Amino acid sequence: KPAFFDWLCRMGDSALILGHRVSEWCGHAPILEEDIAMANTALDLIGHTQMWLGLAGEVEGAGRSADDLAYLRDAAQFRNLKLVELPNGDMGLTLMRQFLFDAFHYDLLTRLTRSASPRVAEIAAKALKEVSYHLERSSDLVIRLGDGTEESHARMQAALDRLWPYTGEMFADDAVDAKVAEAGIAPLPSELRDGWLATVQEVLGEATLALPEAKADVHLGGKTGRHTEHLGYILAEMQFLQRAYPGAAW
Amino acid sequence: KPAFFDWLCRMGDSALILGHRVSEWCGHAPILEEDIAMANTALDLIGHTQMWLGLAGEVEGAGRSADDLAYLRDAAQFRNLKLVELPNGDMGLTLMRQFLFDAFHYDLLTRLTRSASPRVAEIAAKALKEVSYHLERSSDLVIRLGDGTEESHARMQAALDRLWPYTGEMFADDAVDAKVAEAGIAPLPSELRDGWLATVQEVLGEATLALPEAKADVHLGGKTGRHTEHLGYILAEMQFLQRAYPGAAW
Amino acid sequence: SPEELAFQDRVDNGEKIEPKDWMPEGYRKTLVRQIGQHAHSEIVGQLPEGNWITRAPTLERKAILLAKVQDEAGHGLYLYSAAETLGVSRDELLDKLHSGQMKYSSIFNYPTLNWADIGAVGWLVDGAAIMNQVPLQRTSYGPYSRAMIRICKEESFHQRQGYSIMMKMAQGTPEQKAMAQDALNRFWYPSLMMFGPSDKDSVHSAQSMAWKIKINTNDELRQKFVDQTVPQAEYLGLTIPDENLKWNEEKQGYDFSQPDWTEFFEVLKGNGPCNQERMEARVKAWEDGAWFRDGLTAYSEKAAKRRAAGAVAAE
Amino acid sequence: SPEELAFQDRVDNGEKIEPKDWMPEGYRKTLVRQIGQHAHSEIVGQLPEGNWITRAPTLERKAILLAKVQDEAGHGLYLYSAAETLGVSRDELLDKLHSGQMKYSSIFNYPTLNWADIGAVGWLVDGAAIMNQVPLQRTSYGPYSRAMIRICKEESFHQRQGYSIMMKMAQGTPEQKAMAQDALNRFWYPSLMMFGPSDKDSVHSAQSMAWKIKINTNDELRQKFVDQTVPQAEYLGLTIPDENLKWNEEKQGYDFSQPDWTEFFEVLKGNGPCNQERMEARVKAWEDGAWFRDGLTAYSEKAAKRRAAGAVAAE
Repeated sequence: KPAFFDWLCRMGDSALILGHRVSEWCGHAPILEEDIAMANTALDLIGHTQMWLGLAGEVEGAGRSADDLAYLRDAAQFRNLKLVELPNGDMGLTLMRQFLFDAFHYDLLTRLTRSASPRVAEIAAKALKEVSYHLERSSDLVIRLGDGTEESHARMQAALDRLWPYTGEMFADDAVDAKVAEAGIAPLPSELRDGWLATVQEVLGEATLALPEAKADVHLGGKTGRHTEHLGYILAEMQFLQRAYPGAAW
Repeated sequence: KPAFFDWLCRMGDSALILGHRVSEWCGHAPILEEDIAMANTALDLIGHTQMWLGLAGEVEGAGRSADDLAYLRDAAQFRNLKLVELPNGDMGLTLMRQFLFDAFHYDLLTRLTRSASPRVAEIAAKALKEVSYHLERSSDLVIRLGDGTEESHARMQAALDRLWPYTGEMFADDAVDAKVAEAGIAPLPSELRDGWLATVQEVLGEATLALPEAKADVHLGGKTGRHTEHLGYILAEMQFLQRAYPGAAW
Repeated sequence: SPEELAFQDRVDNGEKIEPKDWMPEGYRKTLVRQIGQHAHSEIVGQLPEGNWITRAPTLERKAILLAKVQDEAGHGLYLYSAAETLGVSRDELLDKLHSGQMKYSSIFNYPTLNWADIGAVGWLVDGAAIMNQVPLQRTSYGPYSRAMIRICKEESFHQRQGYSIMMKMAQGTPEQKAMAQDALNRFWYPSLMMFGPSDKDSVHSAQSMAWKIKINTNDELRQKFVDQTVPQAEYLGLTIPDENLKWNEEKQGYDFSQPDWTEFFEVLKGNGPCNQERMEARVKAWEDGAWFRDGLTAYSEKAAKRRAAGAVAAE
Repeated sequence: SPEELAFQDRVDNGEKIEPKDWMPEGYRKTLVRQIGQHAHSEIVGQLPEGNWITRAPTLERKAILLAKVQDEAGHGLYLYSAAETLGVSRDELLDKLHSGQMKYSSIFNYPTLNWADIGAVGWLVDGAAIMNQVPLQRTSYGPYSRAMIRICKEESFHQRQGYSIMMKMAQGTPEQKAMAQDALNRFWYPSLMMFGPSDKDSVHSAQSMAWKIKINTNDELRQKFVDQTVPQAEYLGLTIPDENLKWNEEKQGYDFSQPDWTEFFEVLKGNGPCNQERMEARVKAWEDGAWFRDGLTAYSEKAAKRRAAGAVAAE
């Protein structure tokens, strides 16, 4: 049960933090259609957060709501992947991060629709529809920008190289993953690596981008609460009102 | 007495928020000497904050410490000038803001050393030594960069033009100022304008920069708690620990 | 001219003017200005509200706010499309926005300083916008009228959400109530300004009304807005910052103070609290995004060539 | 060569070598590398601590931290000056830092994740640094030795401040204590790595020790550091994350686990948690500041010309 709780926080926190990052683009995107798409992606991810953290609170059984978990934990209690907390950089970095995550997220949710936990399966089924669109969109943009101008190609390749060492964490199994897998709730992350790599290779190929040769599993630790220096700033901003006005209803 | 408290918060909050902004440069300045100078300026300003807000807490008589005032008020309770909460921009903007404020700060503190309040006079005398150095340094850099390359000149002029509409707030009298002036505690801000303008004109002249023709008193309100959108972000970051761990000792 | 007379007849009969129909140059120009400015307002309007997305106090409020900002961008799309039917591209309009030749609603030059401001923007700003926009559903230009119909539907939803935030704040802790009152204090007069100066000071109004580009006078709409809003404020237990506000039995409406029109013109001239920051944000987004737009264009040109080559090869 | 023998004699007799004295090329090169790396460490070292300046929990802690970061930049200045006496300019050294040819201490590639980390950096990282630096006050090269004397004085002050933060945290609320323990857990082994790999694996050590550029072996210093730190941790009520840690009566010191040297070499190779971000921050500061440095240079050239013209006119 503590493992299940932890795992649900991983799901919810990655959605929450990526949603936060994506939402930072609202009103600042390079084109109106992207303003809309970014807001929409963030909105979906916040919706997933509500479901995952809501269930996490139930599983924990300590009376914490999704909001309590989102707004009243400090960085060391967050379980999101480091990948999703990285600063947005330019639109290329943001889209590449989205694509690398979407490809993983899509496969994971697909597997989760067959989870032994009906609640998990239900959430996954709801989220999958949206994430399937996320992946379609981010793949498409990675391809078009990778195979666009020299500059857009260079930016996308730089983004890929920059993010690559963070991708390994998505597939790194630990004790929590093992327990949840044993219970049939979720696949072992490592089982998703090959499928993910195939998707990524296909899209990168079409995008005329080169698969980095660097190690992918350099930046681990987010799933156990050892984050980058960025997460603290995200939380300070995100949690301000709940922290400054404890107990208020909004 | 409430006016005195308010006025002390204005002094303390401007020092605190400018100190915060300046401290953001630590480790990111264009040259090692500037890393040192920026940290030093921030340090001085935080020192002033401790003195002003400490006295404010005493005057208020509600048992609030300088830390309570700094860390547990929200934006609408802050009384700093809008000028000091603006984002740093490039080093040119940061230095120009510093110069425009220093020139005012120096004259104000000089007058305050003759305050009817011995406590105010004492704090002013301590702060004045440091601020006299701040003004020397910022004037010098404004001159050198204004009369440097074409690019540095253009950046300094742009910084001046951008900041000018925020300078009027330093000299805008209101009821609080009037009461504090009546009590002989501080001069009316408006009395400082001519001296300030003379200093500014002299330095800008030597810097080969043009005095803006735009209005100076466009962005008022900081002194009564109507700030820019930036202050909320500053406070969310600055106050995080105190807000997240209420009552803890550090 | 006979064309003008025929055109005016159609307008008078309540017929919709469609893109391919003949229209007076002044009509076209006025529409482009009005629709363009409205579109720009939707885009710039993302900024003050977007300012609180990352700090929304609950996940649900965050989701609602995201959805709202997304809607606004969507409204921008409809409106730019409507403007395009008049022969002016979105990029041309954006260029004019960025160079300062075209305006956006001055209300967005006011900052959002606390969470209740998000409520106040929905309640007051969207409320005033709806008041302006509802009659425009009957405007004479077809594409504009249809865009306004879609937009009004969503806006009234936004207004209710804004009011719901205000309700929570006004019924909340003393701090929350203070924020709500502060938000009302700051947004009241700027909202009244959204209807524009009194019609007697407005040169273009008469012609626009004849063309049914404008349906009601500014003063009519402002009065209607005040009459609708005062009871809502009372229900919230908040005080409208106007000592002269009182019910006038005779006119069956409220008497109220005019906003400070000097401030209005100052903001128009660029001296509002956030004019510079709003434009900086938009221009930066545009300039930083140049490589992105160029990349997409280059790709679609390549793709078109590949398709053409494929077609040739297939022959 | 006879010069080398004479040089070694002077070193052996404890004489200081000064900039204008003859010295072996290897000695000069090793010193430049060592002093330069140390200077770079001070500069990069501003970043992990600077990360908490804006979030320091009290005004006093903020002031202390600012003063500390300022001191570090100052140490950078002393050390670049010491390196300059060996004929290499600060800009050359910085170029090598930015291009990755020169390193800085790997400890700064670890992130500061909670406020207790600022305590741990002072206590452990400065503690380890002092352990390394105290003997270097007796190093053979005069300018380096004198720089180290000034630096050590300030560093020991920093270490006490760091310990004082740890004390507050360890004696604070359960959350604070957890942060303190977490900080110790994360910084313990990286601090042990600061002394470098075991001397038996180090090629350069023997020569450096003969030249008195290095005074103690890495293992000696590491042992000393552990022996000093364990009782301090006990006093704080914190647990050092090492199951094998225990007092060895015979050697009158602690037995302890070696850090993971694979990790050490990975971080050296650039795969530490923050290598990329640290370098990005420094390179960005440098590049963004080019106009600033150019401006100052241009001004001083103009000023020099004006002075020269004035001097000519005065003749």
